[in-house]
Amino acid sequence: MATLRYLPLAQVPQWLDGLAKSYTVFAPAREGSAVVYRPRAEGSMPELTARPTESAKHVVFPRAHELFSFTYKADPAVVGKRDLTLTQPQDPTPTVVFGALSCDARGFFAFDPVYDGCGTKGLAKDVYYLKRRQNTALVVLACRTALATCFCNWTGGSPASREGADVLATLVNDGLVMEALTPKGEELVSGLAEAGAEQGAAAEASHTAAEATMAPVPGAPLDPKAIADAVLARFDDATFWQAESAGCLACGACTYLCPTCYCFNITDESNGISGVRLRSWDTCMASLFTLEASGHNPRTAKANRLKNRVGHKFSYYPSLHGGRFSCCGCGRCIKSCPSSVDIRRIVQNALAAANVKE
Amino acid sequence: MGMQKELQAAIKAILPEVDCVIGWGSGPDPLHGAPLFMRSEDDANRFASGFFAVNNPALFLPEYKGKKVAVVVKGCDARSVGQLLSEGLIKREEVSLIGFPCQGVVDHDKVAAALGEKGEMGEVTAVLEEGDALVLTLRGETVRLNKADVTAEKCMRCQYPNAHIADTFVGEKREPVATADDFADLAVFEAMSLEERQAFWEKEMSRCIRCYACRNACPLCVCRDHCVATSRDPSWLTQADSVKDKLFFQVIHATHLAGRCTGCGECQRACPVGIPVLLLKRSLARSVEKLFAYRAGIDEGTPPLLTFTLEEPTIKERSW
Amino acid sequence: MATNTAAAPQRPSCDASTPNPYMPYLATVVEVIDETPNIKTFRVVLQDADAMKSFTFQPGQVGQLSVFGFGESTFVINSPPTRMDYLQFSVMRTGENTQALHNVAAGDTIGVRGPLGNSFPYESMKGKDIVFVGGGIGMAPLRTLLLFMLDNRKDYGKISLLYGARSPQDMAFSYELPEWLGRDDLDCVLTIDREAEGWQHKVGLIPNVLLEMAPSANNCVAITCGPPIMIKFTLQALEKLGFAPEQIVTTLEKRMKCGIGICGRCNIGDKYVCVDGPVFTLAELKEIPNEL
Amino acid sequence: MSVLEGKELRIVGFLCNWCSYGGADTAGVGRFSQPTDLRIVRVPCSGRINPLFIMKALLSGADGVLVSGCHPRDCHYAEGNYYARRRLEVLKGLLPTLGIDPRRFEYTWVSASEGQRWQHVVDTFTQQVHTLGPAKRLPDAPELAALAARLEPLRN
Amino acid sequence: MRIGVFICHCGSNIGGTVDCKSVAEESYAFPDVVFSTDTMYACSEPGQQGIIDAIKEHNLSGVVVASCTPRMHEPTFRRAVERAGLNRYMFEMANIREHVSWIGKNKDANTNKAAELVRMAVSKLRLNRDLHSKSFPVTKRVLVIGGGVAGIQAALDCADAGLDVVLVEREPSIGGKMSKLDKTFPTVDCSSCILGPRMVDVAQHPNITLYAAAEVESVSGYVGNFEVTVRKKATYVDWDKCTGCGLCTEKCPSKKSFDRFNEGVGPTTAIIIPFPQAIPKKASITRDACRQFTKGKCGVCAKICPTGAINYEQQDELVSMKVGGIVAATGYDLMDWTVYEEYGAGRYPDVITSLQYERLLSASGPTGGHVKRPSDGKEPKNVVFIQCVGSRDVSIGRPYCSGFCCMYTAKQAILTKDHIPDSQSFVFYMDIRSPGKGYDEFTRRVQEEYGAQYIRGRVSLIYPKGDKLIVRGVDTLMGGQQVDVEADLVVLAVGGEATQGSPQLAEKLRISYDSYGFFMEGHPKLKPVETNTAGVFLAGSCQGLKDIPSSVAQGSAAAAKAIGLLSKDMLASDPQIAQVDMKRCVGCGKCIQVCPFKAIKEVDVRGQIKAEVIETVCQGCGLCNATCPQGAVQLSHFTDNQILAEVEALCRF
Repeated sequence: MATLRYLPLAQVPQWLDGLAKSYTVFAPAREGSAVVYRPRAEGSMPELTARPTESAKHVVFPRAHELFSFTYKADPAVVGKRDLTLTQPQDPTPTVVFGALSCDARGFFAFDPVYDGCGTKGLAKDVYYLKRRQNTALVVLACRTALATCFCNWTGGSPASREGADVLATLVNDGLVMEALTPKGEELVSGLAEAGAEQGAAAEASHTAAEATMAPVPGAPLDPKAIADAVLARFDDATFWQAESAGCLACGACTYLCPTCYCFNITDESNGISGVRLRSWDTCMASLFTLEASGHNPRTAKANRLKNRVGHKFSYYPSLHGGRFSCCGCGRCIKSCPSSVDIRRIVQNALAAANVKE
Repeated sequence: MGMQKELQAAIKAILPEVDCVIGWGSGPDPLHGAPLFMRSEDDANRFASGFFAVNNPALFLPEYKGKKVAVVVKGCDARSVGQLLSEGLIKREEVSLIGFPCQGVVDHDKVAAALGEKGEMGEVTAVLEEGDALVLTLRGETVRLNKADVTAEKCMRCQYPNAHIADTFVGEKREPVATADDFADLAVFEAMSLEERQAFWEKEMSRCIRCYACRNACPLCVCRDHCVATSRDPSWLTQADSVKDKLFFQVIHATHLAGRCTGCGECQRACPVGIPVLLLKRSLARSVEKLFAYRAGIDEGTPPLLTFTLEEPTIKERSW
Repeated sequence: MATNTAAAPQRPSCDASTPNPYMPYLATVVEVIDETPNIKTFRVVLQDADAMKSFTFQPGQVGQLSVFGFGESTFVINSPPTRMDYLQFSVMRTGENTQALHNVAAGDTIGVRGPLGNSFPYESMKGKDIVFVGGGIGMAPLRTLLLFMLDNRKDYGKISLLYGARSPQDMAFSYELPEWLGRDDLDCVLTIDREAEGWQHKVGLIPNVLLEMAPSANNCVAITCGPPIMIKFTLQALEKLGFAPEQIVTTLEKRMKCGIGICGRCNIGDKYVCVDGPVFTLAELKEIPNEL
Repeated sequence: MSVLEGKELRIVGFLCNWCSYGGADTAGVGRFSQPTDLRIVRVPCSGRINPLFIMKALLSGADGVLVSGCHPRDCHYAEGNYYARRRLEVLKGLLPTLGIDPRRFEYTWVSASEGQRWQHVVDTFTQQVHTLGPAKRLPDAPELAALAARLEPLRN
Repeated sequence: MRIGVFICHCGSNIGGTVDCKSVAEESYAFPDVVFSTDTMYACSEPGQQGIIDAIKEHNLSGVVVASCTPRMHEPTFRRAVERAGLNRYMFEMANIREHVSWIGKNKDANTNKAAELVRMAVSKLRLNRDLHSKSFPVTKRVLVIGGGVAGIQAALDCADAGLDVVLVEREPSIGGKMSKLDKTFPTVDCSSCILGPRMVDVAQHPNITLYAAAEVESVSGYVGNFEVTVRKKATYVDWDKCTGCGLCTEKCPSKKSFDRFNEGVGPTTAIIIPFPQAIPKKASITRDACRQFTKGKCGVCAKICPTGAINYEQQDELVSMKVGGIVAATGYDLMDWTVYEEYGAGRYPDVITSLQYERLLSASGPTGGHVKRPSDGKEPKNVVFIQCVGSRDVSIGRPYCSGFCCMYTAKQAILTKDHIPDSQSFVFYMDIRSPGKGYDEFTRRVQEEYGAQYIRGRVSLIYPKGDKLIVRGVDTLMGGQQVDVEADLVVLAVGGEATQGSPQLAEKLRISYDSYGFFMEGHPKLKPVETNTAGVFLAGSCQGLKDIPSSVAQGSAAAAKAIGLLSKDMLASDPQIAQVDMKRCVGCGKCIQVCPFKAIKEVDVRGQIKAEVIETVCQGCGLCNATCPQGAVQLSHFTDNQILAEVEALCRF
């Protein structure tokens, strides 16, 4: 295990100000009733009590960003000739997310294979994502408790999981115990004082305590394959999906707050002479997502769309990517759903339905 | 608890006549209710009215066009139903309303704020209603909250706690807490200068994630899947992550609701990042009430912006 | 539990040499052909001569066409890889992007991304009889394979084409039809839905005419493309004629954005039409969830 | 900036074809000189004017928006201006809530014969907007803002 | 898209205050613009040819012309691009004359503004698409409103051309103001002798249906197919039975009724035939004057009528019809001169209007053509004419010249001399306006041959002195010297005004009217009888005051327009109409609710309610478009995207 370091809370702003010299630093900030990841204002103390409403994915996968820009320029020498130039945006700057949750860090694992050419399938690599991904360091703040909506343990996570983090920070009394997990993480925390053994133990104790507040996985051990099969088995069960989606508003809150939802839209925004091709978040809960030019839509009803969302996370994605769910169990989709649609319950109901049939 | 039982009885009574009864059940934690679609007695037994029955079930009615459904309505929900009816978006004969005297509902943001350092809402493991107080259990301790402190704003100015249209009314009608809407919330906002207001929206809208929960939670949004927010023909908005577009969408939503919004506040409640989007609609509602003496959902007849009169005595046009 | 607690995967990365799949080639529209009142054909040449020279694709693959400022949409490359003077795309006007394309004139610059997707399994069709059944704009993907096979005529057995449209005016590629009708190595049948003045060919719905033609299913592959309702009844007709699901090939339409399997909208279950399709045999389609 | 920097402000007009656009023409024919700030978008009827066009202009950087249609009772399409009157009045009420000075938006009625009145309207409104000065513009998305910057050298 | 931009100098009209060349240069950088140039007169033949050549040479798919108002030459240029093979809607105009060069003083600002208007037009054009008209059948019937000389002419011309004509007249007889005149200038021929036969032609023409004592109640529909409802007012006489024998008018005991036809010069009966040559020659009862109605008993006329035509129970009747075109020829009224305190405000019986004087001069008038002054029936010797009463007077809101007063005053002075050879006429005038054929000669003749004394100056006061009236004025040609004329009779040349009810009718016809109530022509020069509402034409003084020859000419002109319109069996609809995107329509019905033309209906598309536009009924106002929250209804050529593009072109740069 790497050397543990200790950062008194009072010195957090100062430390982050230091990082900001070499990195763009994002940190949770309270705004209204929400906590969101913002480029951190100098000298400010990040919000460490309430867990962020949104995930940190937009740091690596912005809500909208430029794929390239285009400019027409009329050639005064040749009547009617217009030159068109395409320009790619500049590479992203090195970035640190301070105070990501462990589920946020694990969420990127759902992106990675898809944006990296699907491994052996050798598909195209998404350079925009990959550049940001490799440029972003994650300082994960270990959760001290689980919320009623948390279910990271279903997906192999835990409140203080080290997966995907560069640094694991644990709040202990009046400071943070920092554990570098990668060379990049080590670089971030190397300047900090070493933690005492007591502080290390306290951190460990905090992890254990947090684990204890986590609701056990129902019917453990969880069988991902069985879940994938059970969800797929419901594919033609319209009644099931209608019932599950009855209260759903078909808004995009769940997908946009989700650390693993990676779907996007591409649109051109232009003033005629010049413009940008934008990639922006899109949600499979929207009808327009699959509306074909002919007017045909394979997923007109919200039931079909919710089916795809759950199906993708727990069946299709796992079948393509080594059985791993496209879900990190952060529970934000449940916590922030205006209708309290609970994805856990849908999965369990699918399992139950499968058990009844067999 | 009496009310709960009585409502359940009313629901069970109507179940055989309808495709389903829309009401409320429990949510993922003790502080959250959720819409409940009841088709059986078992379902009805899971019905839960009260302080956490926040969702507006009128939202779902247009989906059930052509089927007969019953819906349990708070006073504000009934206004939405009334407006849907007056616009012909649902048919009276297809909807049966079960009303009751609403005592107000929770505002989760207020609960979260009241808990503060004591913990997050998701840590609450039990909730007890004791008269005017809520007793919450979290992190092994109990926290008492004054219900009045965590009640939704709309309930504090509610003039119509008893569903004004109801086929069945359960319980005794209660006195409304207010006799008129003084738009005090707007007055607070309007204490700011124009510049401050613009800066306010700039800041608030900057955290909008464009999930459109506000729109989809609105019972009167008629466009549903065909909203101009993402359409390209017409193309009102860019998809860029810009405050301008986000604010413009709120303006679009509000203008589409001008003279139609009943102020149920679901847009604002649905916003996952807590943007006070109801304000714009409240401002329009005030104008409409002032200009056309029209209160959406209560007053019958064509919504004021879909009709006109030859003379408009209340419109003071600019004299050039 | 095993897969979900496996050691965390490595973080992926890329470098300056990784190609950017979202950057289109710039292409000059060299010719615009008005096919029907709502279909135009665009012949384009990549502006980078080397790129044009090295551009290779298989019949059935698609490209993304951009009118910069309006957007991108997917169309099959309907010229065959055996004729590389230009790349040809036929566009039916249905929405704002296609309207923008319809406003494109010869000499204009557009963007082309591709080739994308899979292709017709023409290798496995060698030595077999081929029946093409195309309806309306659905003729476009068939054209590329048809011309490819005609350019490699000896590799295939009897080739038949049934091409239908609503009316003579709605028939795209009308300028090529005389040649196709005149070939003795191609059995070409044209049909329209309703009687029209001066129409010398068949009148009737495609599935009915197909049953009338009654091609033998023996050692034969049927390739069909067209509007959903036509496909539905054509598939029934083919099954009636004894074609097994493995012998029937079709292409799917889906809303696409990235075209490279990432953006997430064109899936049917775990298949992504943009990378696993658009060409599927009926046998393959029967394996995936029913969400067309 | 396309408007003459420092001299003009950006004022967008939406005029119905039958009355007010004609009135503006009449003003032109009469050589009734006016400030040059206003740019007129011609629409068939004031009823065609979605109040959101005005919002779009104001949020996109217009310093003022002027709408003019046929006088009530004179609408070429009988009723369009009656609807417009209600909708525009309601919109005006919303502007302060958005932090926009309502004086940046006016609507009025000018007939095809009222060239002089049109001159007066344009004079008055332009002056009114100038008194308010340039409107504070909401920030564009970074991508689009960068784009605008790149466009700068193209203009000369 | 390949756009060509043409900046017109319009001679120096634009070129004088806009740097057209630099606008053209700047336009070249606008989106999709591949060609731009400046041109001296874009609308001229070579100008149009230049556009056509450029379209062909540069393979243009759209054209922007920056020149005058599109209300002027848009059709011209649309035809030009059409000749070059483009769809006529692939064209946009930027108005840099009326909206720029003519109103802006600063050349830099003008040039900049012109370029912006071009950019706006280009931005819109990029979203234009080909539009195609649909054709629909027309109703070959014309409604003529007003049976004065203009309306009569229009009705006869249309009827002679084979069209059905419905002529609606408010009064019980056609004839209008001309039928009240004794003689006409400058020929001094008998008014009723020339008008009378034309009125008879109307009555006898097989293609003309005449509704006298009737008014237009409502008009709906659109060019080619208007739906018109006419209110036939109750006359309490069954005109099918009335033979016009006049017995009733002789026996009517109520003889104190106001004589409208004779301008109140003497009373008349409660049941009347307005004048001997009335068409139709039918009796009608003035309800307010009739004892049967006021006292509840009388019934004399009913008793005496040989055909039993009297019907006291008669009600107004509504008649509906379809017409393809409408000619409005509603004429004028004299203004209410009693606002002039200095002329006695109506207190002096011997101060009369010119029209009353016509009736005194007329052989068929109440005095049988003997000029007798109202106060005592004496023949006047000194007659004073005062011109410009209610004309050219800003102080009472009538700054316009009525146009015909100078001439009829001269005529009346001549007639005075003819009737009363020893009389002397005095004419107070401001200017003599006589620019017609033979007109100026006429005004000279009245002075030189008939000895009328013309005094250039205004009258400041009329006051009675014994049985005379003293007319006090100034003679400006004599250095502003005060002139007092002793008059036996004063005739006021009262100016005209838009006839009562003009604005109301204009609203029904959906046409514009000016601040005086005169109807607005489509263009003051080029469309003098058209209106901005297709299918509605104007004739006579309703459009602006004019004399008989001009009214007749306009009557014929309006008829020619109507005949031209209805010469086709089918009309092409304007394709700039609303269209519903069925894929996006949610069937909420809000568009149906607001459409002023009932041009949108609900349809069932595979079980879903959708809105559908009835193409021939839609007038293209776009109200539905502005109402539809999701923009599923779009007004072709003025779509949301097009207008947004214009806004963006103005704001986003």
